[in-house]
Amino acid sequence: MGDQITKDPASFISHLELDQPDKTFLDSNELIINMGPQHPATHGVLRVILKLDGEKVLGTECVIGYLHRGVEKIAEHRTYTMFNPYVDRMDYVAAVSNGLGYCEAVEKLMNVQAPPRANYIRVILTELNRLASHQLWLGTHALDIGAMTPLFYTFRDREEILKIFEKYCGARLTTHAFRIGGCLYETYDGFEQDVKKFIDFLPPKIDEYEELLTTNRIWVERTKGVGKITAADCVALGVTGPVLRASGVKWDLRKAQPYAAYSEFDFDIPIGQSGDTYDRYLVRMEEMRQSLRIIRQAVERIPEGPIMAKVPKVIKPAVGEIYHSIEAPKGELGYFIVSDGSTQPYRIRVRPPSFVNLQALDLMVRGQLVADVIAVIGTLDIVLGEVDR
Amino acid sequence: MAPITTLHYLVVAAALFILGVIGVLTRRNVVIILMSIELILNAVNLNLVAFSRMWGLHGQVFAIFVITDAAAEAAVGLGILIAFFRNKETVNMDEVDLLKW
Amino acid sequence: MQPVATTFFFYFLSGITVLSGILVITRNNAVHSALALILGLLAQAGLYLMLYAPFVAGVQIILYAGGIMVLFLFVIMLVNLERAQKEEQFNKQWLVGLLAAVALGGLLFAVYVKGGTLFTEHIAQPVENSNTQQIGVMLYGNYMFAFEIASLLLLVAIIGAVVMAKKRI
Amino acid sequence: MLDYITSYLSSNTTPGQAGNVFWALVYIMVVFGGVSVAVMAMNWLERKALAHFQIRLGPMRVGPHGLLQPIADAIKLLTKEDIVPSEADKFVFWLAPLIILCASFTVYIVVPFGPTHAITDLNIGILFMLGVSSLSVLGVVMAGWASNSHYPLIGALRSSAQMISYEVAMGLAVVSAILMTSLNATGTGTLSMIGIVQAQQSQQMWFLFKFFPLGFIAFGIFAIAMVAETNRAPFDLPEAESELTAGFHTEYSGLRWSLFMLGEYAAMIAVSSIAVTLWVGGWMRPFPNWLTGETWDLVFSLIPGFLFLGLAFIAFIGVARMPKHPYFRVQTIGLAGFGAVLGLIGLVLFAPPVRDRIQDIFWFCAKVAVFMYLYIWYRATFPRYRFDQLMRVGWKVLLPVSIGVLILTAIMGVLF
Amino acid sequence: MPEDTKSPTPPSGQPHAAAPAKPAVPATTPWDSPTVARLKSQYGSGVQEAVTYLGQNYFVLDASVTAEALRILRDEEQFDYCVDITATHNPTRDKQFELIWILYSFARNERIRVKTNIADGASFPSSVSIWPAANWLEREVFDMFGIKFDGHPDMKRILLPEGWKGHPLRKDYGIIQQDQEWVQINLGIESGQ
Repeated sequence: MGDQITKDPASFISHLELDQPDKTFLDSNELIINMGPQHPATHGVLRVILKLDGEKVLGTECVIGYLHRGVEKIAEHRTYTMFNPYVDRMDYVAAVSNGLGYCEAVEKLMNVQAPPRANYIRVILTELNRLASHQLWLGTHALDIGAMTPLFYTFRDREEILKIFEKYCGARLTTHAFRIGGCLYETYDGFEQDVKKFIDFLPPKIDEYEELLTTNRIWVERTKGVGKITAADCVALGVTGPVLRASGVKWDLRKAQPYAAYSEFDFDIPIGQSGDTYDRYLVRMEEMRQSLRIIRQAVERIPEGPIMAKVPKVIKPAVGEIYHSIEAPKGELGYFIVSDGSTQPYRIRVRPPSFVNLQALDLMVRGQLVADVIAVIGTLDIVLGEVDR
Repeated sequence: MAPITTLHYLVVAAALFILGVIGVLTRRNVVIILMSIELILNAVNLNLVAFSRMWGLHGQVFAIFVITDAAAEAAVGLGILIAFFRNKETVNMDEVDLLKW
Repeated sequence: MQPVATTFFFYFLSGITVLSGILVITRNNAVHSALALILGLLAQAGLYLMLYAPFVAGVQIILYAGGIMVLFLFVIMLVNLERAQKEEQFNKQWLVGLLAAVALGGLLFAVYVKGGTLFTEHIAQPVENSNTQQIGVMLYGNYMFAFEIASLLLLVAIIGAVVMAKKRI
Repeated sequence: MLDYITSYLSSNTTPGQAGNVFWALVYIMVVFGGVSVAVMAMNWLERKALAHFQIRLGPMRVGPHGLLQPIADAIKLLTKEDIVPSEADKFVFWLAPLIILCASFTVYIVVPFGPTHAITDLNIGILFMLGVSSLSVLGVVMAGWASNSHYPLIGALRSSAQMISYEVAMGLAVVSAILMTSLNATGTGTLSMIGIVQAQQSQQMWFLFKFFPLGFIAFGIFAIAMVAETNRAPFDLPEAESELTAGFHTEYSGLRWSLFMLGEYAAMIAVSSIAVTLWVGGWMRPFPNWLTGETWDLVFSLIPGFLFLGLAFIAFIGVARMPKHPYFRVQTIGLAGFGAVLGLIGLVLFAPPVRDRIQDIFWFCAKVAVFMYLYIWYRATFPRYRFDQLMRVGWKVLLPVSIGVLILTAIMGVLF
Repeated sequence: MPEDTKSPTPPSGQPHAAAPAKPAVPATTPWDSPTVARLKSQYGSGVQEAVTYLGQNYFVLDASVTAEALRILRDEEQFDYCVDITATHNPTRDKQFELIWILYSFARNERIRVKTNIADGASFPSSVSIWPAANWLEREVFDMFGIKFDGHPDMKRILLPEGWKGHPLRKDYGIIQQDQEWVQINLGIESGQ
């Protein structure tokens, strides 16, 4: 932490020399393989060019942008309100987090604050969304490593979360749950019961996932020591989220710079020691439990009151700029908004956690085996919609 | 048809042997030369087993030893081939004309 | 076991053996050669069965077809031979080689013709039912020393192959 | 001619040994037909069992409870477009699935479903089985090479390396079982599959429990190695979906692909039957020496019939629980028919002559079925090994342990 | 810039219940801290601005001193985490592009922004050697704005395909504009729209 980067900066990048002619296995020992963009384990349209020595990875290069939709350009041509649904389409498995970050950034720029009840609803939904995202991650990650069954278990339980979302705002995936200034919808009748029921429902299920994996010899062998990254390298590469925490850095924006109502809750930040895939797995599993803790506190203490701050019909922030970031399930999700005083943002920059975390892939897999690339892509928990925006 | 005697088997073995010899002498590809050597060894085996029908099991025991040798020969031969290919990027016998890499 | 249709099977299997031998030495593509050789080996295992040598047949299948030939195929795939395929397949002394082979063949033929009586009718009692046991007894009895030497040879071959094929030792 | 056919029935041996071509052909057809049906049933059962492991229902649409799904699959695969990559080596590409299929079906020649219920009893039975099943490596290598594509090639290299590695440990485990067959008065063992079971019979013990825990360890090694041999989870690296898309058969489609699958399942059943023959007493019924006497014989001989009746009962429960809606009428009738067939089979199995003949086959198949279930269970539970770990397990764990077990078995055999 | 109308209201001090109908327009206030003092003493007029806006601090530095100042910020002020590098395009200005570094210090739990203005076509020293994280971020800036970074190990497009013409986040690039030629050649269709 805070220590200097002792490594040569060039060591963070591998040069593949792709223009060399493709040779056989033996004469050069090098084989270039294209993993993706259509590949079952790259979680979307990620293309990884792998340079292999037999099964050993000499270097990788990510080719991204297959899902680039120009969200930042679109933002410049939409009003602040109109842009809100677009952010859901970036990290589509954690749409609520995206919306929260955006709404809070604009609120900050306008210097308004959402009322406390809205903040509690936001926390509940965002943490539910974090659970959903981690569950999806666990299922697909385990599937990549060959364990089929957890996928179905996590999808079964994720369904309960999506049901709550659906009841709350009508959408399951791209929820568009929040509005600038608070929430549009009051909680439906029985929302609190549903959430409470869910909090009691999930812990045994998390134990069930852990039962299948945590002490499974093959799982441990496949993940322990794989894709190690040190805290210093994480910081140097800007990696955040569970990946950073698994390397031993106790840093979570919910604690470091609390937003919404997070300062009012009591929860722990799980950290790992070795920064390998197994630690990241444990950290995320513990994070799920901590999320449940937050939700429990929030739902028990949810205050009455308005859910919408007084914001003008036409949102027209003053000239200026703001950077606001939240702890999305994948890491630090930041919005940098420049306003020129008109109804449309002058520039919106999204700082996507997946995009920055994906940079670490090369460092994490170099010297490991092909099968580990799969494990590491899974453990980085990237969503290509967010990487490419 | 006439009953099959040992001689019949010997003729087959001889044919295999000659095919193997032709392969070894005329092919350039080291892999195919090695395979031709296997053909020769098989011809020998066939002879041994055919004779063992006449004179007891010693021939079969010998055939097993020959198979063992064939395995050893193939392993070392292919090892040499790989080392050679790595250095010279060819598998042609007549380019193996230097006693060094 | 009563042999069935011995003559037919002999000609059938030996035909396959010889034909696949011809394919082995004439194919351009080494993989095809190897496949032809495998076919020949399997046919030969059939011939062994007809000669009341089931154990040798089994060893032939498990070692030759299942072991050695897989090694061959492995190596062929490793040393990508596409370039070699387009080159001249036979070397310059093919005529000499052919002559030598014809001479050899003539010699063998002569021996067989002359010695036809030598090989005919002495068929020891086929001992198929206890064939394996007897071979085992012989291997560990009469041929104990040879057996140990063979195992040593295999050990040397393993080490040799590893040393040869390893990039950096 | 009729004499030729009936003479076999009075002989007490396999048709191969009796040299009876007619009955040999009948047996071949019955066994291969049975294996094909078993493969189809296995396909359905795997999908259903796996689905229930994973809180799904599995196939439900084609026939009652998806019973006709394998047939629908077969029709789909047969009518699918058969794609051959343009750069592929056509002949080898065509040959590879056939080799795998032939290799995995040929081994059934020596599988002993009963003391006389085998196509033939080769003197080298177990050697033959191992040898022929090792030939399927060739098919894998050829498929990978002929596809002329990177992923299949890597898959084929992985697979052949894996199969060759685990064959060694497997062979040594088998040898230690064969060693146990020689623990009799004459001191000569046997490689014949029937002989091995008979040895267990005469020693009054499954080899699984012989020299406890040596037999157990040897069996464990074989049980691990056989999963690796058949490229099933958790050793399914050659077909690692997430890494190599589908391994050596990536480029195959339609009929050829189905041949691979057929071969894979047939090989699974084949290696399971090796395990059953060597360690779990082959066709012997449970406790043949402990629970002896007429009564127990009768009880055990009634089990097959009751099993089928039980299955029929389950089917009828399913009928009763079918939605009462005209839409489901055909399915309900179909399931009832299926249950009726099962019940009929059960009743037939109660008939004394059938009962006595079918017993051995039933116990053999039941034991194999346990292994098949294990295969499915593994697949639902375990993640996939990595290649270096796989090799480490094969060479550094299984091989030394199997050699140790072999030596210890030999010592025990000499001592006791 | 009309940001001088009302007195600054710290966001935290504002009671949410009594939010005014029209939110108070905040203004920039000067930012004073040892960091600022250090940079000011080092570069003097190179530090054009050091202000706080809505509780967020930022520098505006002269382009000539920025690269060095970034290194100092990391080495001596513990800003070891480069959160983001981005840019904005202001066609009306003389120096059209504003480059923005968002930095964070784990030790101090503090976030700052460093901004500098450069002209169109000008390149800027890469900060990959300071924060390896800058690699893809700078590539994205290049991709979207066409600002080249000197000394970057792999300066090429990242989100858009190689060979695409134009940099989409420039203001003169229309929202439905595309590289017609590229689309026709590579996708084999007339238009991507």
